[in-house]
Amino acid sequence: MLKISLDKLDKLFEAIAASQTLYIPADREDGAAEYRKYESGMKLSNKLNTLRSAKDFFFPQTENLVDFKMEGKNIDVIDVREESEDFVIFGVRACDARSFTILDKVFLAEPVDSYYKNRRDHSTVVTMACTRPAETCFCGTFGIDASAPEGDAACFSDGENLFFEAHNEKGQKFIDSISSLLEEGNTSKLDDVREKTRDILKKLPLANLSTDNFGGDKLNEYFNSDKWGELSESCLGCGTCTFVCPTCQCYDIKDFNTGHGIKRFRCWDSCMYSDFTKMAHGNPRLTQLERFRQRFMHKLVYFPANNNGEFGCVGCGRCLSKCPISMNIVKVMKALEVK
Amino acid sequence: MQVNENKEFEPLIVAFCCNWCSYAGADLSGTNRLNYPTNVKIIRVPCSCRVNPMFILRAFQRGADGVILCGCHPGDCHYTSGNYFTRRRMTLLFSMLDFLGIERDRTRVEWVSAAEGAKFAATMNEFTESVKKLGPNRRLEDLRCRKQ
Amino acid sequence: MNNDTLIPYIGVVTDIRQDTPDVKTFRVVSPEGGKVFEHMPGQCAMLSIPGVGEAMFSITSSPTNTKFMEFSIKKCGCLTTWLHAMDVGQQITIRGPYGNAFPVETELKGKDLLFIAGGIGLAPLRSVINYVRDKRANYGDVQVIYGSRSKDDLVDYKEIIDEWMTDDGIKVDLTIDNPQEGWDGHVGFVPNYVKELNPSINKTVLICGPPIMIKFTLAGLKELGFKETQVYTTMELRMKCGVGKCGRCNIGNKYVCKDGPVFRFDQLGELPDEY
Amino acid sequence: MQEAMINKAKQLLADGTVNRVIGWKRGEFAYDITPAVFESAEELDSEFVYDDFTSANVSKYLVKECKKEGRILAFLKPCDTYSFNQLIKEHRVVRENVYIVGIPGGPKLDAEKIKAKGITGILGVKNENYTLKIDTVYGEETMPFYEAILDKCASCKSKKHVVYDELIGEDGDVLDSNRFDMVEKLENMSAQERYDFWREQLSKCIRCNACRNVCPACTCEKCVFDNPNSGVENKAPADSFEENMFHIIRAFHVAGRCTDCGECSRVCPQNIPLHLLNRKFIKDINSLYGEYQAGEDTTSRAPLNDYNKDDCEASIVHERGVE
Repeated sequence: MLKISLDKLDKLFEAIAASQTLYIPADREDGAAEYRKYESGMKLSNKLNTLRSAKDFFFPQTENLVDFKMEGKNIDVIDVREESEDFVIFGVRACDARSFTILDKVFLAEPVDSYYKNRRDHSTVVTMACTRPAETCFCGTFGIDASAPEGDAACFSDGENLFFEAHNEKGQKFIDSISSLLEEGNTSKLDDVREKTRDILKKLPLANLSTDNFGGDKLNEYFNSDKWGELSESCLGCGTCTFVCPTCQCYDIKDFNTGHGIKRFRCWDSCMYSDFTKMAHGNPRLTQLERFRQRFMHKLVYFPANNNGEFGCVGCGRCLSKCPISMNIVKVMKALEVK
Repeated sequence: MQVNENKEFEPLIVAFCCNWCSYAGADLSGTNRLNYPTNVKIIRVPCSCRVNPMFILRAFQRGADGVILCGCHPGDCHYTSGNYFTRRRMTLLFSMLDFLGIERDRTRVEWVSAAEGAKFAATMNEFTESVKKLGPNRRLEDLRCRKQ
Repeated sequence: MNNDTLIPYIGVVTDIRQDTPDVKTFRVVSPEGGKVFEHMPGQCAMLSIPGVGEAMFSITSSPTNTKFMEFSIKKCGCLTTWLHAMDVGQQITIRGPYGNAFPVETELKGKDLLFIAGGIGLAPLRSVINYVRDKRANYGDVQVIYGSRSKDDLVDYKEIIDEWMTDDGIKVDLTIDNPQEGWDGHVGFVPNYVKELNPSINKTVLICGPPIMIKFTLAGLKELGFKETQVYTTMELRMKCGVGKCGRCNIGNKYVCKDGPVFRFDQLGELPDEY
Repeated sequence: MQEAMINKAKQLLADGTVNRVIGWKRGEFAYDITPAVFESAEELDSEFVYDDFTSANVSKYLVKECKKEGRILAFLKPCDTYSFNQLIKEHRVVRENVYIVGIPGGPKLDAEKIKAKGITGILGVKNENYTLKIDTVYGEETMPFYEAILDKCASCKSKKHVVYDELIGEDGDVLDSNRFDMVEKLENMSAQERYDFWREQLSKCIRCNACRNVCPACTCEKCVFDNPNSGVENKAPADSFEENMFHIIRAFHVAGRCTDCGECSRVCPQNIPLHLLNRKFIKDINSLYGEYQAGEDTTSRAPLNDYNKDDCEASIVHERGVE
């Protein structure tokens, strides 16, 4: 396998950044990691994952869809779309990499969302295998191997070297573009590291969480479960879980009057919010119970029902550590499960 | 048309004026033919106390470079005590804006009675000058609203 | 870049008709003339005034109308109030068509049809009724039962009297909720009237109206011996994108904007009761 | 302590004083504790927990809970009692429907602080003489207790319960806290430095509304930011202005009512020190209008609902501090 020594990472980043925009997970002042545009001297974070998910690259929190100019009775529609620049996202974890395939199923389904596709087409996703998973990780539940992530290309660290593997043409092109920095390396130590990681993954507290009893076929049974009241009781109705989630993709479309035109923008929305389904004549989800139920039913039942059994969760664990009152999908699954 | 890059910066000033004193004061300065800058856009409110902190922020969002709030002198409020509440509220708001690093000279409260046309004009002249020195509001503006 | 469904077209409002005190029908054409896009009966379009709002409305005119589209809109929210206040010549933005349609070319073909509508519920059905009238040979008996609060609240009253009622192959039964001067027709609620008329149970039913009317009418139809597989309705929930992506108009795993708005009652029965 | 609380709860349930208990429920890990309502002794025995991680302030839940049938038992820490008292003052809770047992407070632990040390795979956390013994899948780790406490506990203002029906343990005192230190530090920076500081902090905001929804003082039925007719409704920070606007107004709306419970900063998923905005208001109120502690009593007028004829003019802001 081709490899680069970890102490030459700077050179690698410089080389990538010379030809296209590069984003890497970097530590910010408060200690949390976030994706940042690479600039000389920036260090790769050694945190397990970024605080915000990587979905921002393809589905940003707000984006301008279209502009309007209003004059008298006339309306001008101004298409504001621009071809995205090419960019590389480096160091994506296995869970986030899988979230892209889930988002693809929504945004690339007919009719294709051109805003999303534009950015997706211009991106190269370089993933990084995990070596120190946390207690909140449960990607294995959804069939994800944290030691062998997807993505256009993947890299693996054995503590001294970073090994590269291409998964498709785009990934191969990426590796070719940096091949002058790479050399053939021995993977025996890497194999040990991966073996160890797999052992740890098996020992994690959520390793035995299973989706066997979830899916589209028990729709009404789960919907009518009497557990929802108790589970949603403490929910604050904030949008933390939805906004840190790599697969939550619901959005709102709003207009902003700038005083000299109208900007129509799309922004993340949360099914936890009271106005999510509110209409002029009423609201089918009046209490937090229904809103809370919607989120988990969507991930565990509706999504698999519409997508050949694929779940709408990747087990990244962000909602587990970020929910203000620690109510999360794992607790819901455990409380709800019908054998 | 050629745009003169060096043209002097003309700030947009929003003045919230209470109906009973300050608006009448502004009126008086007009009837007395006193000059105050055209940069000042007056918004009449029933009482200075009507001004919600959000109004001040919205004015900045929509392109104001300075916001001034005028009301009756303390003790003279048409509604007895409205301006006393205004005073506390605006003190705290301005202090918070200052805390967030927004130039403190962009905001002001001034008491102007219906008889003080001259004071109104002088206040506006002076306030406009001081905002002019600060330059355009960049720290509390909404980029989407900026005129191209 | 290809067209994106979220970027709307412009439509020009060329005619506004006051149908009832709170319903107006708007005629929309493209700025170059002609229809903005083609559609099938039952499909919807997103209409918007930028800066005011955007909402989904069913297309009231029949696809067989080649010149323009019509929308019958009841004044009830922010956008609709604005639409009601505008004048002819106003441009609006329009995108679509969205959703499925009544299966006029498949399951409904050759069938006896019974349309039941209440109030503004006639809007989506009018598209089908006129489609059926224009392709009369393809369908069996056609009956329309339509009720409203009062005579003044009957949408498209003029068209009903002048065109539908004078048509040979279509039977129209009207009812209003309370007696009213100048009304010698039937008085009473739609569900009861349907039972009174006792339609033949061979008919396929298309129903639209306020939820409470649909609920009682369906119960009445079942009493008469109709099966859920014979009854179609059209749904409405809050929508933003129109293409099943924004995630809010779902009933169970079905999106009203994409998998609906037309549902058969047996399909609806399988979904959770959240609408 | 946990056992004494469970026993107390069982006793009050048994003698009919209350029919429900609001407390905290054990989670999957050592630290993910959820507020919950318990209705039976069995539930209490199996799930009730009170330990170093039970930091969530349950007083806001009582707004809804006190309107239900019967009386509810609430275990309130000293800081929570201030929030509850403020809610009584604002007529948001029915005092008679809540039976309050005051319990000693923190300091409580912050799992994020432990994780920030690079400790991961946490299976259990034990406090042994103020050293945390942390059992992880990667072996045992230790860290000093006081390095892992919540920021809000590090600047605790009071150990005194201001409202209760009975106490478990001794009541404490109002503390001489250092809670305004950071505010002061910021005040002494230049305007440009302050601006840069807040831009960096507020630009992290994802507008999840957790700070607003958890706040015991934010109890409006409909928030102005959720109201499409308010003209300022916004769901996502589309511009830096909207970030500023939301946080200024959020803090302003609770100015004079905020008890400084610190929940806003605790729940912020982006670790924005939101309490500093609230504390700035508290500090200003204290220095300009006299010492005032929201929630301390249920009768005094809130500073923004009150005035003195000789209050300072707003120009004081322009005259003091660092430009």
